[in-house]
Amino acid sequence: MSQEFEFEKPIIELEKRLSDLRSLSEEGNIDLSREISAIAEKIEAMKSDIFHSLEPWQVAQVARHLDRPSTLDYVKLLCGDSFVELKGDRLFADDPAMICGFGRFGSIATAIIGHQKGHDTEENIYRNFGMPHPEGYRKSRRVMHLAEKFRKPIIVFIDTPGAFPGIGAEERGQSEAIARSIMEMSRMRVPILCFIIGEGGSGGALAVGIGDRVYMLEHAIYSVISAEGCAAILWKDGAKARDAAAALKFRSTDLLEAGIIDAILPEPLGGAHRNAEFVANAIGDIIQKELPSLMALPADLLLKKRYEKFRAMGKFKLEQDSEHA
Amino acid sequence: MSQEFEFEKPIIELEKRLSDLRSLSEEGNIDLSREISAIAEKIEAMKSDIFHSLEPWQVAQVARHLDRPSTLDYVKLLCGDSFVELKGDRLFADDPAMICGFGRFGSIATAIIGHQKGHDTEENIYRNFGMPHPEGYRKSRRVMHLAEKFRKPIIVFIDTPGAFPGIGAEERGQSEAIARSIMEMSRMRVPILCFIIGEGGSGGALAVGIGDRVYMLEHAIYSVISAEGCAAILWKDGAKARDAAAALKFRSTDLLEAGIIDAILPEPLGGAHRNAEFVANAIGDIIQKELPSLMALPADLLLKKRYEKFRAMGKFKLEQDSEHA
Amino acid sequence: MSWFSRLTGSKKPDIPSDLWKKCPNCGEVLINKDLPRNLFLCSKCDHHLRMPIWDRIALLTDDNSFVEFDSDMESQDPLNFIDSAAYPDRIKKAVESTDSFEAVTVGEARLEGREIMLGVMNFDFMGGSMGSVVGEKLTRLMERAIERRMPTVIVSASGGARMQEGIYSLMQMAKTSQAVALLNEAGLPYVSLLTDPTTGGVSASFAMLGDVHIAEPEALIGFAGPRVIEQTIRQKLPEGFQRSDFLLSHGHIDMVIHRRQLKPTLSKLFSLLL
Amino acid sequence: MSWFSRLTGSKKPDIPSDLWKKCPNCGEVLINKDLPRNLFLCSKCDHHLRMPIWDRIALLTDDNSFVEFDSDMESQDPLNFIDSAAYPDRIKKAVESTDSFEAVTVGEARLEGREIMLGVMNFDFMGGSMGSVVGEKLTRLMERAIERRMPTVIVSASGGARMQEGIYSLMQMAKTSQAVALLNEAGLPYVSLLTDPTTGGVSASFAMLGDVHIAEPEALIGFAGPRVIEQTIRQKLPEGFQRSDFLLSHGHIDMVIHRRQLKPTLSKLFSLLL
Ligand SMILES: [Zn+2]
Ligand SMILES: [Zn+2]
Repeated sequence: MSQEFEFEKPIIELEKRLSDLRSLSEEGNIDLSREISAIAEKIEAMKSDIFHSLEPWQVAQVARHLDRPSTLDYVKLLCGDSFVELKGDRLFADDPAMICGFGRFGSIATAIIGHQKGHDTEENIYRNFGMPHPEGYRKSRRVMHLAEKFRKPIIVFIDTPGAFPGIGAEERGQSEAIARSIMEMSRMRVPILCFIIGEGGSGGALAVGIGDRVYMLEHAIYSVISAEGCAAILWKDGAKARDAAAALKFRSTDLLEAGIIDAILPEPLGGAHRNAEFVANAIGDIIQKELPSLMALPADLLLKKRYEKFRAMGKFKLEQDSEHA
Repeated sequence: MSQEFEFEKPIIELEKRLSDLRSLSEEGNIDLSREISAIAEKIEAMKSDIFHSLEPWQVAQVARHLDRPSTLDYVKLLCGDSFVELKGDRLFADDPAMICGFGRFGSIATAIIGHQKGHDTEENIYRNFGMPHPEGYRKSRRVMHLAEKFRKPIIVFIDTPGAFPGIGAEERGQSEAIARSIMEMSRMRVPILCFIIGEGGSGGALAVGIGDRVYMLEHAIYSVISAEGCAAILWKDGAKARDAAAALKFRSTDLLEAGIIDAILPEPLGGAHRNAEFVANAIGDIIQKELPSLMALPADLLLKKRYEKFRAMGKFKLEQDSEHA
Repeated sequence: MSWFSRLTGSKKPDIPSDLWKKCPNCGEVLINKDLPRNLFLCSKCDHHLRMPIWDRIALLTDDNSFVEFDSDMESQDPLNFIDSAAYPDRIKKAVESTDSFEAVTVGEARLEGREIMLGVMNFDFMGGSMGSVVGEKLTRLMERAIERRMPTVIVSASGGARMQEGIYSLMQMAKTSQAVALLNEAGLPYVSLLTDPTTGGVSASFAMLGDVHIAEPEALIGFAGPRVIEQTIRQKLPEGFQRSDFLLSHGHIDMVIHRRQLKPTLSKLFSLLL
Repeated sequence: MSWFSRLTGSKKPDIPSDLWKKCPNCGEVLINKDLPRNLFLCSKCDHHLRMPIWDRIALLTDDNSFVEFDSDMESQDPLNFIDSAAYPDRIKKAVESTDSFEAVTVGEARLEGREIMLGVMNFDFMGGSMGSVVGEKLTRLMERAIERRMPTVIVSASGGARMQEGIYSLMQMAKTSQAVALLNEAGLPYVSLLTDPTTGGVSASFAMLGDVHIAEPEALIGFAGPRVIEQTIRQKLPEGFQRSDFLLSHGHIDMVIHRRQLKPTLSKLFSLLL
């Protein structure tokens, strides 16, 4: 593992002991199977304890884990060789922080859109840590229109710290790129399934997040601002990120309760990176299960339902009645 | 006049003599009215001779005259204060070589698109000599879509040496910008009238030239390549521009005969810059006369006719029959 | 992305007394009671100071023609959010100091005789941040515009999303942007008037989706706040960065218009587009 | 804009003998008779040499599946155009040296079993310049694709417009581009395959309007020819300017694909889009 969490240290220590025992058993030809299985059990129990009681700040760490499966990892696992990547916004540049293309999930061909992070520093520099420039959102918009033209559903993988804040991004209209992506996505006449697989960072995530269904991995997060950013602003102390993380309620369970997402996809103990196939299978199952009924809907009805879904989000009250949702 | 043509010199000399005589007559309080009217008549006769027998290369000079009325000159004369300029492609930049907006021609509000040249060097540098970058064509495309949204006709003024050939223009997809402009213009569900008022330079002119009606000022030109460019390539001698000009058949009379334009708007003797109001009135009359019937057509029929108009352009033959037009 | 970063990132005028404030551009001392008459323009340098919403409404509409909608809509505290203060207390304070229930005021009005739908954001109310109420009021405004086939004008002034409402706040970007799509399909004009400052989730949703974008001079308009950008790229930002003229030359707005010309410009525009 | 400037602006290989030519990239001596078998790839550096149209058709289609349309369509000389030679004589020479009547060959074929409409431009025919015949044949091809609901592939190789046909040549940009609009409305896939060189009026019309843009490695693709740009801006052009990878990084093409991978890539694409 390339990255260790503080809260995982007890597990990792035990895993190291387990591995030592195994070597010893093999090299010395000693039967340590009892000890080995005892430790293995202990590890599983500890994992279960730890990962079933992660606090929000720890979930954010898991969501950002360098080894966490990325869009391309899932695309490879689910679409295999059928994926064809399409590049470029036809205007200014290709943005490697956003992956677009077409691929096949089982028998269903779809457009695929997703933020792309790297698994190491070099890759992350190339992918700009998954933070798109305007051209990323303009590329995905173009490919979504292709999907609409060819009446193919759209599968979106969301995994970004946010849209990139930089001089070029502002010059080329980061705001407009995000806003138009949201607006046009809300009117795409084909079904859209979104999967928040890691970090759902603010407007840069929402820009491709207008789905007929929005799913979230168990340890993914989806937030209006990063815990660090929120802490710096409201607590005036970046070190209070842990408090901010708790306050922002950005975990999958919070969002399911809030009616923002449609379902949570469970992760293997220890996080998606411990077993990417397990998660990919869950995603594939959802796609196979949900797409056919959405594809059967008349486009006008699909759009009406999509509009109503996002129309209903928000909490306010009116003097005359007590409360609205 | 800021610019004199070789072929205009005899006229200009006579005009100078006329002006001298008038001064003399006023200052000396002498009656020179007979001499004055004789010269005035001679000037008119000479203008008529010269301007009714301009050769193509000379027409190109008139079409490019620095004082020749530009898009904004006609917009001011025809729309007065009603014109509202809209800027920006919402992507990368505003392009001052392309003017866009909405204005009122008499009682009819329309979108207005036009290449914009300057009348002096400073203005020309600002306007890039009327040569748009991709952002110019993306701005006009945006404003045409606004016209479509609001069901307003589109008036286009064409006056460009061509789309700009430069590094930035290539980086940002000059080809795509022109191609998409042509394609989307061909499907705008509102009437489009194009007026070639000066230089109709190649793809950079055609990019906004897909009109239901295309009109051309008498001394305007519309060509696949500049005479200079053609001479340099085919004659391998830029000085043969005069020969190339004749060969390219880019005058209004040639294009009317070829069925490329719908009508020629006569210019005052000496060219449009001698009396911009005269030309503006002719343009205004056409707009008032042609738009109402086009606006009455169902959009599908309008598009069908527009398609057929450009579909029919070209000359080829098939073995089996003798000739196609 | 957040309203607060903008608050701290913006030029702060010297502490104003009750009677006067200094022009943030030229330092001229401006008497508070003269400001409304001067449309909150600096009498010396013409700098466009932030304009209170009722003065803004008076500027853009015919006398007494404004009828407010949803004035009683109030925020909830769906996250039970507490930082140094509890969210309900912050709202209470904002309500008291601004005399508004929320960061946007919406209604119908006449503009040189023409009926329009008008929304005006209030930067003084928690930095004009967009929570559920702002999103809901603007969405209702646009839906009413469609029902009644009227043009819409929205005056933005916002630091972005309202963090205290968490994900609900983010979703207001979706709600308002998709409402603009319906305006487009209905063929109705929507003019976005961008005032100082318009950033974050507001600029990245309805504010950048107008048929026509008009900015006041020198307004700060952008996605990320200048401070966030400086921290990210670790370099000084160029002069004029994210100000109105910068956006104009980069193609994101149609025109920069002096406050005195706003009403006639809007009127002229609607007479052409309707 | 014009096909000829490209001819003179491009890398010229040394004068080829009948038996061999030098790779324009690495200088390797390549035996002419081996080239078809090698798909006109340099055996040393894999450089993609220009490919004759019948080899190209064979590369992209199933054996003997190509049926040509409009093969008898010929140019006229509507302008009676004469420069150093008369236009009809230039055409005659081109017909003789290329064994084609014009700069594009169009027809239907199968690609891994799937029926497609295919157009292939011929740079050897007057620089692949687009006159009335090229425009008409491609337009008919797309109209047939709509009638028969089949995907379209067009392989571009052109210096641009055919000057000798004057304004008629320019109008082929309109004719072909509006035909692409009909393909879009019919929901039919159109893949533009850009080969060396594609510039001028061809790149500024149908070639840049594909649903998917595929380029061969190192192809020159642009609006203006490099020489025209250099003369206009009076500076040297950067290395790789207007070559495939430049277009890829600037967002104008979807992929740069080795010649050997073209057919499977097209097949895969159509299986996803149809
Ligand atoms: Zn001042
Ligand atoms: Zn080689």
